[in-house]
Amino acid sequence: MFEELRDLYQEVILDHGRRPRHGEKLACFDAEARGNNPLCGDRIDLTVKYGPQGEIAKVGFAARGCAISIAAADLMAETVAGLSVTAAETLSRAFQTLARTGVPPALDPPLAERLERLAPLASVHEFPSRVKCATLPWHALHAALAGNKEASSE
Amino acid sequence: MFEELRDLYQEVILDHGRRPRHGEKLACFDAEARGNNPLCGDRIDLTVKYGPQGEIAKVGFAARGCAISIAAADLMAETVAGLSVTAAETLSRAFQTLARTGVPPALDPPLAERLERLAPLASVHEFPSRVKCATLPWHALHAALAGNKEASSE
Amino acid sequence: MNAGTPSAPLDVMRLRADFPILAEKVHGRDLVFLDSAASAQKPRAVIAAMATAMERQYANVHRGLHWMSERTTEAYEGARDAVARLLNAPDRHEIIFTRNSTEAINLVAHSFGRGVLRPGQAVVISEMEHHANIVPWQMLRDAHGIELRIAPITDAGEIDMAALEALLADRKVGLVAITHMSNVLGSYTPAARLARLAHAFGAKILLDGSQAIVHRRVDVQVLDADFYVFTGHKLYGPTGIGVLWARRELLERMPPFLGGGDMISSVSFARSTWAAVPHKFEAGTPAILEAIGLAAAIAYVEAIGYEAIAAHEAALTEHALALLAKIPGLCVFGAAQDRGGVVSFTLESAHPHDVATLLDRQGIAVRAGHHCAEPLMHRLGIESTARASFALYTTQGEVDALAEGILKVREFFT
Amino acid sequence: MNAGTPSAPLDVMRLRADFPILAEKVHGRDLVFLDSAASAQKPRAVIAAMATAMERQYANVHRGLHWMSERTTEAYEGARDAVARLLNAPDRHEIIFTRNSTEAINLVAHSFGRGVLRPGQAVVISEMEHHANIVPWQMLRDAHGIELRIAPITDAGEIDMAALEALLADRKVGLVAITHMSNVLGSYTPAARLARLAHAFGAKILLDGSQAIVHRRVDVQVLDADFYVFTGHKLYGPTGIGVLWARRELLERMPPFLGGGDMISSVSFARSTWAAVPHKFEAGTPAILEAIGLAAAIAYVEAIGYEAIAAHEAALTEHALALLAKIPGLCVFGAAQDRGGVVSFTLESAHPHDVATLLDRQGIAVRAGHHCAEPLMHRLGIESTARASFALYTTQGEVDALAEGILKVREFFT
Ligand SMILES: Cc1ncc(COP(=O)(O)O)c(C=O)c1O
Ligand SMILES: Cc1ncc(COP(=O)(O)O)c(C=O)c1O
Repeated sequence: MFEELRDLYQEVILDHGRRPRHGEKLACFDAEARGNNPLCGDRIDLTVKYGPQGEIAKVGFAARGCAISIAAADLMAETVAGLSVTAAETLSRAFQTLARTGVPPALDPPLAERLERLAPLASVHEFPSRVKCATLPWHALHAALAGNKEASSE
Repeated sequence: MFEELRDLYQEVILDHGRRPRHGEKLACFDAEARGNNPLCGDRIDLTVKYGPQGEIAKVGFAARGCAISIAAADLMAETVAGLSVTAAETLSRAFQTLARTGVPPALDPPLAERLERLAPLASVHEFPSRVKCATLPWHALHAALAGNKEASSE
Repeated sequence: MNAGTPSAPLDVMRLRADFPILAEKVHGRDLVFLDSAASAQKPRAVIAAMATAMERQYANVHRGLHWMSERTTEAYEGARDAVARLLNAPDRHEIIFTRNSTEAINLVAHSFGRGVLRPGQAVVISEMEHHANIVPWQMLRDAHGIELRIAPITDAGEIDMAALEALLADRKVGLVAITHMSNVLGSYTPAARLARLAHAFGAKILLDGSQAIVHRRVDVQVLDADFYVFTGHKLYGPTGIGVLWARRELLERMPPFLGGGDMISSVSFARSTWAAVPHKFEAGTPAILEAIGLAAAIAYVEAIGYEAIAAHEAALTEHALALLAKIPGLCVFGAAQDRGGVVSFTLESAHPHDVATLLDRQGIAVRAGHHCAEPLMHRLGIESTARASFALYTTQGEVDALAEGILKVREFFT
Repeated sequence: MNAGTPSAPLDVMRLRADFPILAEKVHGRDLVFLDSAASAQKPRAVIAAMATAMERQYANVHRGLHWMSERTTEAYEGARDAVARLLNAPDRHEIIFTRNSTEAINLVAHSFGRGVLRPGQAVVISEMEHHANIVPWQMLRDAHGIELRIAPITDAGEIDMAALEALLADRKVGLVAITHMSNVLGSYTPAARLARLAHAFGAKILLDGSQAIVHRRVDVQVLDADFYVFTGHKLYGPTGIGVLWARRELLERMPPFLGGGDMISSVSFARSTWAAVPHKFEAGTPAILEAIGLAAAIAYVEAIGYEAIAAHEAALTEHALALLAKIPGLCVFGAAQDRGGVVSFTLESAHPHDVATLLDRQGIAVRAGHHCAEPLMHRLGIESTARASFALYTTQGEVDALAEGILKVREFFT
């Protein structure tokens, strides 16, 4: 029945969706932003703690939303930890392309490897109305890194 | 070519349309009203002088509009002179039915005779967008008799 | 077009043949369209009415002295007559065509709200309104100093009448604006009682009939309403057309909303004067083709008969509630005494969006989200639901498919 | 759909076959439809696009997680892309769908006029505006203390540029709102020059393109406009849909116009926040089917090519002006250097309404009246005109029929 859906809901996604590892706001953080998908009501409150070099040390979030959006947020938190802000923004753009087209854009090895970890989300591109579920956390991250408080996935 | 149109534009209408007999505002009057057809811009300024018994002694108008509306105003001025206000209102309702349906409603002899003089306008009913041209003067008369200043043929 | 006698049960299979889209496949499966409360599918009669107008008889209305314009004006104004009859409006001039319910409510919020209500007065809405019946009043509040009061609902999803009465007690309320049927809970509100209550405290009443009129006959005189709004696309008609009905005396007191052609009596740069109702509120070229389509939709529904439609949908709803009650972890929202064919639910193991995506893969279209009713979601303590909604073309078999589909979703996520 | 290469002359007879209504008879005669400036007829491609959507692929947009809704959202948003390309808008989010030009201008008068302009500032319109571009500004003037200034036209029917400049001199003008083509005189206004002038004095410019975009390619970046509006039904599309284009930075500064679903980011009773543009300005269920129809109309026009259409219509207009000039007692209004296919005239011996009725009996549809431009009538010292207007499907033979028809009318009345 749901054979094709195994693409969208791969085990890793179901798992991160059910039990996110970073699904709590950081008690101590340097930047935060709220992401909002007005059309479906998804929301994410994201906190970022920078490390000594200004790199992203840690990301934590409180979110309401579907399995895809929770998993996407959790996988994002996992993959951006340790990246410089610039590298995180590059990864973010690459991921958005991946989510919209299903094709990973070319990246330098260390980032390419991180993008690989996000590959389980590639098949959202076949579900146009779900793309935003996967990209909302990244919009929120962008807002937090830029010092804004609000992001919207429209 | 215009055989059917001879119904609408009978000689008497073309004639009254070209040379209205009552096509001037009265210098001395008791009631007045303006009639307005906002959709096409026709306008009539109507003045009424009452006689000693309160009957309509005289009607005069200044109008801009098509042959039908000028002729209708002129024929109206002609036929209501001498009528009581009540009789004029009865005639007005009868004429409006005539204009909309082409059929003269039954009236008592003296009024029926006056309605007959308006018969050349009966065929406007075949031209839905022109019915208002013929009824606008009557709306203005009604407004003037009721002491209002404005009438609209919508 | 098919038609049953009003009291005979619907021959749903024959009616379905009137809706070409219902024969479509989705993801290789038969389409099971349970999202009619968002927008209904269109019968052939509506499609044909619009196409025929464009193919054979079309021109701009009202200002034309030629045959095509006269005929099109008749068709457009004939649609106004059809709506007046549908609502049993006492006067056809009380029917105003808008784009949708949303614009109709905004028109009232603007023209009645700013033109008739005075700062210091209040408007009451309920906790279960669609955003279309919330946001315009908030904007009025913020721009014009009108207080906004919220009538609570009970846990069953009904208007709390005692609480509403308390909100009216100081007689500051100028308007009660309440849905006639909730698009989330399916609850019908007691419209006639609401009107009596509002009137007893000197307030006018607006009923948002966007959902209600799809399923039941509405008589604005029996309800004793002051304003009634609905939207064409939910009533099997085209998009781009909605209706505001209001008592003529109110329309006459209200200043115009949009300015432009057709709504004026005369224009000079110094001053313009307004046309008589309804034209005063219909600026510019109206949705001519859409009015023609709406008239065809109304004729279609009337030929089938509201009684038969209501009976059919009541049976479907009962069946659906019974089936869903058996699914572990499934929670249905709303338990109003008087409810229509809209069923909102959540599933313990899966977010509503995931439910919707998995049902979609089975060909089953349901809606998921806050349904433009965020404050109601808040009241219910949730963020979103999945919602199945029924129409005159919905079958018992489709309801069965929904229940089976949900069971599969549950399995997938556990 | 037929298509010519952009530079080839139109094969009008083949194009006419795309418009089923042109084969109709009126009063037993071939329809000669010369009222396209009021509303154009629709090609099969538009009719089919709307019917096919209803028959095969339809649901409400934006909020659906199911196939039908996703596909319909793509089609609706695809129409936005088509409009953005048509206007060469730098950003698709700058395209807002409205009901018609009238609503688009009202939206600007409301959101820009009340939300951005400040009391004491002024708006300039011209003497030859349609009521749609007069009344909203009068309402703004009366409600919000914005001064309304009127730019005169010359006797030829062109904007008096020196006089306009004088009106701008005190730099109080926040917006110049002027037609891009007069619906009465056919004059094109020098849009790019107008924009430069407005900008030089710190004002924004709105162009009413209701007529202009039907006949010529419009590039908002080349014109350097700030707002551009048009209406679907004149561009061979359906009724019920219009377009506002505006620079994104302006849209972002403007408060919303109508409140409701789809235009919000979040709603609570205390406070709501708005969605990003364009959604902020599109409250409620949009005119989905009409957007789809408009996209088909745009594709149709683009396939033919504006260059070919403009050349064809220029030839028709020249021919018409030459023929009408020979009719004794006939007076044509407007003599702009740059004019399009709209010809207004009066006849000494007959009122325009009578002219229209008598032409109608010959199957010839023209409009008669003030054409929603009363102040212009006043400027011309008349009450009304008869107006013939040309479209891509108009033939030289139809123009000949018009001239002959007028001669017969003349005869009848003398
Ligand atoms: C120049 C001009 N502006 C505005 C309009 C109004 O268009 P609509 O009635 O579609 O809003 C028209 C057409 O009637 C027009 O010709
Ligand atoms: C109860 C209710 N009110 C208002 C609306 C708004 O209708 P529309 O979007 O057609 O304006 C809807 C539907 O979305 C509704 O269900």
